[in-house]
Amino acid sequence: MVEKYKCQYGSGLDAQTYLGQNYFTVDRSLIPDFLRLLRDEEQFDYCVDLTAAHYPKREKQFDVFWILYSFARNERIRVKTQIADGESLPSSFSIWPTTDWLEREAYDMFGIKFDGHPGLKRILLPDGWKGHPLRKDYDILRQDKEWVQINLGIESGQ
Amino acid sequence: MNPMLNTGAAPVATPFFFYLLAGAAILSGLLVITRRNAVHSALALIVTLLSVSGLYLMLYAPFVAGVQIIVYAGGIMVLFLFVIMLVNIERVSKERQFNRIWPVGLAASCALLAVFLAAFTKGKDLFRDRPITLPESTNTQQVATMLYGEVVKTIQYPNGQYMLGQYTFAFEIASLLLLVAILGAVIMTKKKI
Amino acid sequence: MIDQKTPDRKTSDDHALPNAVPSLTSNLDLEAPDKPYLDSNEIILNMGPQHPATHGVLRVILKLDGEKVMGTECVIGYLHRGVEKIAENRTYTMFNPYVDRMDYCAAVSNGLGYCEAVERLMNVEAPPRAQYIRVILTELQRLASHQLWLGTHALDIGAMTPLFYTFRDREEILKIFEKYCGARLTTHAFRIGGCQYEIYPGFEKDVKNFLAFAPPKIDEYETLLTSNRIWLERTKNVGVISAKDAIALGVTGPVLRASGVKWDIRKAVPYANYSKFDFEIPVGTNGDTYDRYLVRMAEMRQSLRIIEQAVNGIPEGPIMAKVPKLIKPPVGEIYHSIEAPKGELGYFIVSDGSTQPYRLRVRPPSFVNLQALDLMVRGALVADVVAVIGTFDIVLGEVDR
Amino acid sequence: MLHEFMSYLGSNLPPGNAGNQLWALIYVFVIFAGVAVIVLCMNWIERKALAHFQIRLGPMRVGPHGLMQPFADALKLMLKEDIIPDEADAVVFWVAPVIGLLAAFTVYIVIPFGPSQAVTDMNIGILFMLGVSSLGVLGIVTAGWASNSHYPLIGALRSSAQMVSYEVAMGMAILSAIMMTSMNAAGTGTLSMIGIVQAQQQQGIWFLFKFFPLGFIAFVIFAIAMVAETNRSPFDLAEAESELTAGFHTEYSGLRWSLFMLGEYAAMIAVSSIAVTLWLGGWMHPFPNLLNGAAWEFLFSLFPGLTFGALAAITFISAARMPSHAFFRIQRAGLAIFAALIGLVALLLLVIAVAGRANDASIAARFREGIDYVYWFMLKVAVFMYLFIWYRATWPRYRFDQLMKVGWKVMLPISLGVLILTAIVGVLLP
Repeated sequence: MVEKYKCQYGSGLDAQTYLGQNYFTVDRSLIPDFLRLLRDEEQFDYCVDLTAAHYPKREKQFDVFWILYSFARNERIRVKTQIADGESLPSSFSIWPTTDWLEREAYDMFGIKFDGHPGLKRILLPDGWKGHPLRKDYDILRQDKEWVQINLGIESGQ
Repeated sequence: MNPMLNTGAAPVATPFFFYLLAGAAILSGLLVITRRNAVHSALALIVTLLSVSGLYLMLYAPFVAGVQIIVYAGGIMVLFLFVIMLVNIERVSKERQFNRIWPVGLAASCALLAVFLAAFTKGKDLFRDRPITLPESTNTQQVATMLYGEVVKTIQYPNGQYMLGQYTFAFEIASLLLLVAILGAVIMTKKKI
Repeated sequence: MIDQKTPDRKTSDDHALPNAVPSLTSNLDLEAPDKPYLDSNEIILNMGPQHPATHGVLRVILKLDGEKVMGTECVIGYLHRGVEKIAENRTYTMFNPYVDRMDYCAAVSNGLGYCEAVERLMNVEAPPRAQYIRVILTELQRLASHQLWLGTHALDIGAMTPLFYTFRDREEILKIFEKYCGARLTTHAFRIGGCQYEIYPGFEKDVKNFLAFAPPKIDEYETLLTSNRIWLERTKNVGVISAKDAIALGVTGPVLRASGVKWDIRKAVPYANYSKFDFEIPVGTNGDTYDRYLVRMAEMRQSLRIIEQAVNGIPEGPIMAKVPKLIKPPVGEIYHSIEAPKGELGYFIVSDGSTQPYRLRVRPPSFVNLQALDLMVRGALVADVVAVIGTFDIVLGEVDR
Repeated sequence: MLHEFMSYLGSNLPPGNAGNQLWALIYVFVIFAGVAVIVLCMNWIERKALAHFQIRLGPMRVGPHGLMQPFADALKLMLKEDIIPDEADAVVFWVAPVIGLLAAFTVYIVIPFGPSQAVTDMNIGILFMLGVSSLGVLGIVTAGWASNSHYPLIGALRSSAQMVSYEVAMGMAILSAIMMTSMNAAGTGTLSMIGIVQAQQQQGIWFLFKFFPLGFIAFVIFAIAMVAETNRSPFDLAEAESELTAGFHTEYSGLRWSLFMLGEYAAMIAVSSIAVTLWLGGWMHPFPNLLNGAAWEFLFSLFPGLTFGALAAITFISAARMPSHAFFRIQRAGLAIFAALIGLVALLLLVIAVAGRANDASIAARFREGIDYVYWFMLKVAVFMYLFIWYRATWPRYRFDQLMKVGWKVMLPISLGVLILTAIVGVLLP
């Protein structure tokens, strides 16, 4: 399977294994097509999780992960791609509807935009909140003071 | 009928209760047509209906009173309230209370008043077998005695043969009127059918 | 505005998925006032965040036509504590108690998932004795969680009495927890590399007593509910979700199994030596609320089976693997998931080789399952919303993290 | 005044029919106070019984075994802040609980606790009861509307639809019982509450067993419909806690809320009384046609005293079984005094039973008779009240559409069928 895709996509795709867990590192440009291919051709019909990690020192700051599972093959894989800050990703909502909230959470926590998502807005934090807390440059004690003062009527939420 | 009912029934139908109920009926009737809030009107209408049923009770017509409560106050008014509750009260209360064709309404009410007056003045001729002269005592038991005959104990209730015999036409006309009212209500609420 | 058409709630195989699944992030126009009732009969009903049936601080905004649900929107995050952010600022050991606070109704399961994830990242394995203790406690926790679910779910549907019955019996489990680690709810029972505490003397006897005590009690719940006419009417064909829909929406746990998918991580990707135990995966057929109820009831009995096998076979040996005092996993990333009482509970850990996780992601079952609410209640009545929220067995601490 | 007071004592008519306004007022006060007290007791019993169904203890702190709990609750509710929401319609909000309460209490003037133990006997008694109790829904509807909030509105809509629907089946069931009253030589039935019981007396059978199983089915339908009418579990959709927080009284608090509760319990007692009157022989003791000799009369007249005696004994045992800790000293004393009071009542009742055993026109005999009637009536009502609690502990709640389905598609056809069959059998059998 890996060979097949490698031939098809060439350098945009890399397959690795760590601690017995397989993952693909793919280029951002392949994202919707490759994921759709995984679902349709390889029966990865269940998107377990979608998440991201922030590396502020890199040029492409974000790693975005899709954790996929195939009921038919009883196999779990990860798809990983890198994007820069401000860059957007195509939404995988049309591939796995479950990514609806997961993408919203990634947007909420990292500020990653997903094109084609039916309603990309904050999910865990209040709508008017400023900042994306899971970025590394967002300190753990930081808060949107303005929002807290206006909406909660207190000086600080800490 | 329970035989013990009419033995020695005391005069509970005193003028005090009559005026109380009549006054309540008139007052709440006025409230019905003057309140802008439809729910208040409906509640006032319930008070009117209950007072009228109290008047029936004083006339020794408990069955009519019971039916009045069950059908009107308990059934129809609940449905009224049910509908009114769903109407947007704010919008309704901002609208003008009287519509443009009030002269027609005035004419109709004048005509109704004329009918009542005619019935009142010519009533002696129309209902000859039951002359209505106000008795000196306003005790309704005595009124009932005068209306129905000598002894209250032997009241023969007209078992609806008047309504379905002599007055069938009037009865059917009234039901036609209700039908028109229902259709009108449907058309007014459903703007597009 | 959300799609007015209510989707066909019947399950069919040619149901083209996932495109047929409506937009879940519905955009109810909340600022607009209610329309004049006589024209549309639509009202927006705000259920929660303080509402007896939303199991915490879930807020569901319902768009109703009379009593019929035209659409829903979940507003979550009232209990958001930034667990993932906290993880990045704590060492692996320090973060362990925090996971108990996510699904506070199944703290032991959360701890098991986290400890195993870190163990896999460090490439160590807990010794067999610790594995057995872990299995016993986790299965007891599953039982307790299901009991809590049953009580509250029944209360949502209007049956008060099962709540007290289940809490009475859950108490016995909590007593065992308390004796084992001193805590009842947020237990912090396991450590990375094994268990901190040796089982107390009489632990096996307590567990065996419980094994004799529990089955008649489960029968008792079933007497109250399983063939209760009103219960049947309230749960059958309510909140139906087909297997295809469930998979597309990422629904896991008893909700998925009730739709007929025989999938349990304990069997599919065994962890914590579950492969040594003999048990069955109960599945439903219709994917309705009643099947989910039956599946959970059967799971309770299966849990008892596992506990029985485990408690009779606790091997001798150490309870802690050789783990350094300061846990410093090598650079790398790991995804490990377990079958929590609510569904697949996954931990995705990115390590940069330091003592603190570089990124720790929790894949909460309740959060993902809750997405299916909209699909399951469209076209149903208000009372069904309550039943369906209850049937998910959500814990808001886990949804909001 | 005194003459009016004394003159009624020899009468065997309800004061309303005897035209004695003084005694009518006395009866009204006694009944209303009695209902209020029973509601307080019901509050305690419901909490205790429900608790024991649910393996709890229920109230235990306020007074021995929580006996003072209802009083504490009442006090709390009276002192609690009475909130009227800003957006509410203040007048209607104020009127709504009063309507509900009035509707629930007005029906008591025709409830026959005995052949003369009623305020009055209307010849349309049962119709009056139906009509007035159907007014109770007005209180709920207006409360829901006046709160100007979505939950109460939906609750009010639900309960009004529910009550209107179940009234139909209820009316049909009642009709079939009323039809049975006409199975006599004259062929004339009655709507009077006292007349209905007397008809059962004359025919020598409770209507529950008349034309078995027709009477029984009608009774069951009524028993179901009356739970729906009073908005009790499993038909408590109007105040479905888990769905509508508290339904139509979500916005109510304090005294106004307690008026709703008072109204609800009063309505429960009222509908139970209808069921007892129509099907369970009202004030009659069991098997009045078989066990009717003087000896039996005496035996049955001992029952009230014995019941209270048993209650006193239970209370004494509870007092004795209290833990012997200093903390319980006052409670034990209180419970013992309470037991002694009940015992005194029991003694009084027994004395009256013995003194009035001669079936003559003496005051004692009349007293004995009256106590008998009221006792048997209340005992039967109490069974229903217990059933209400039992239902609540056992069943989940119906959904709205299912409730409507049961009402219109199951109960109404069955009750109509029973009505028609009763008519046919009544014509064929006599």
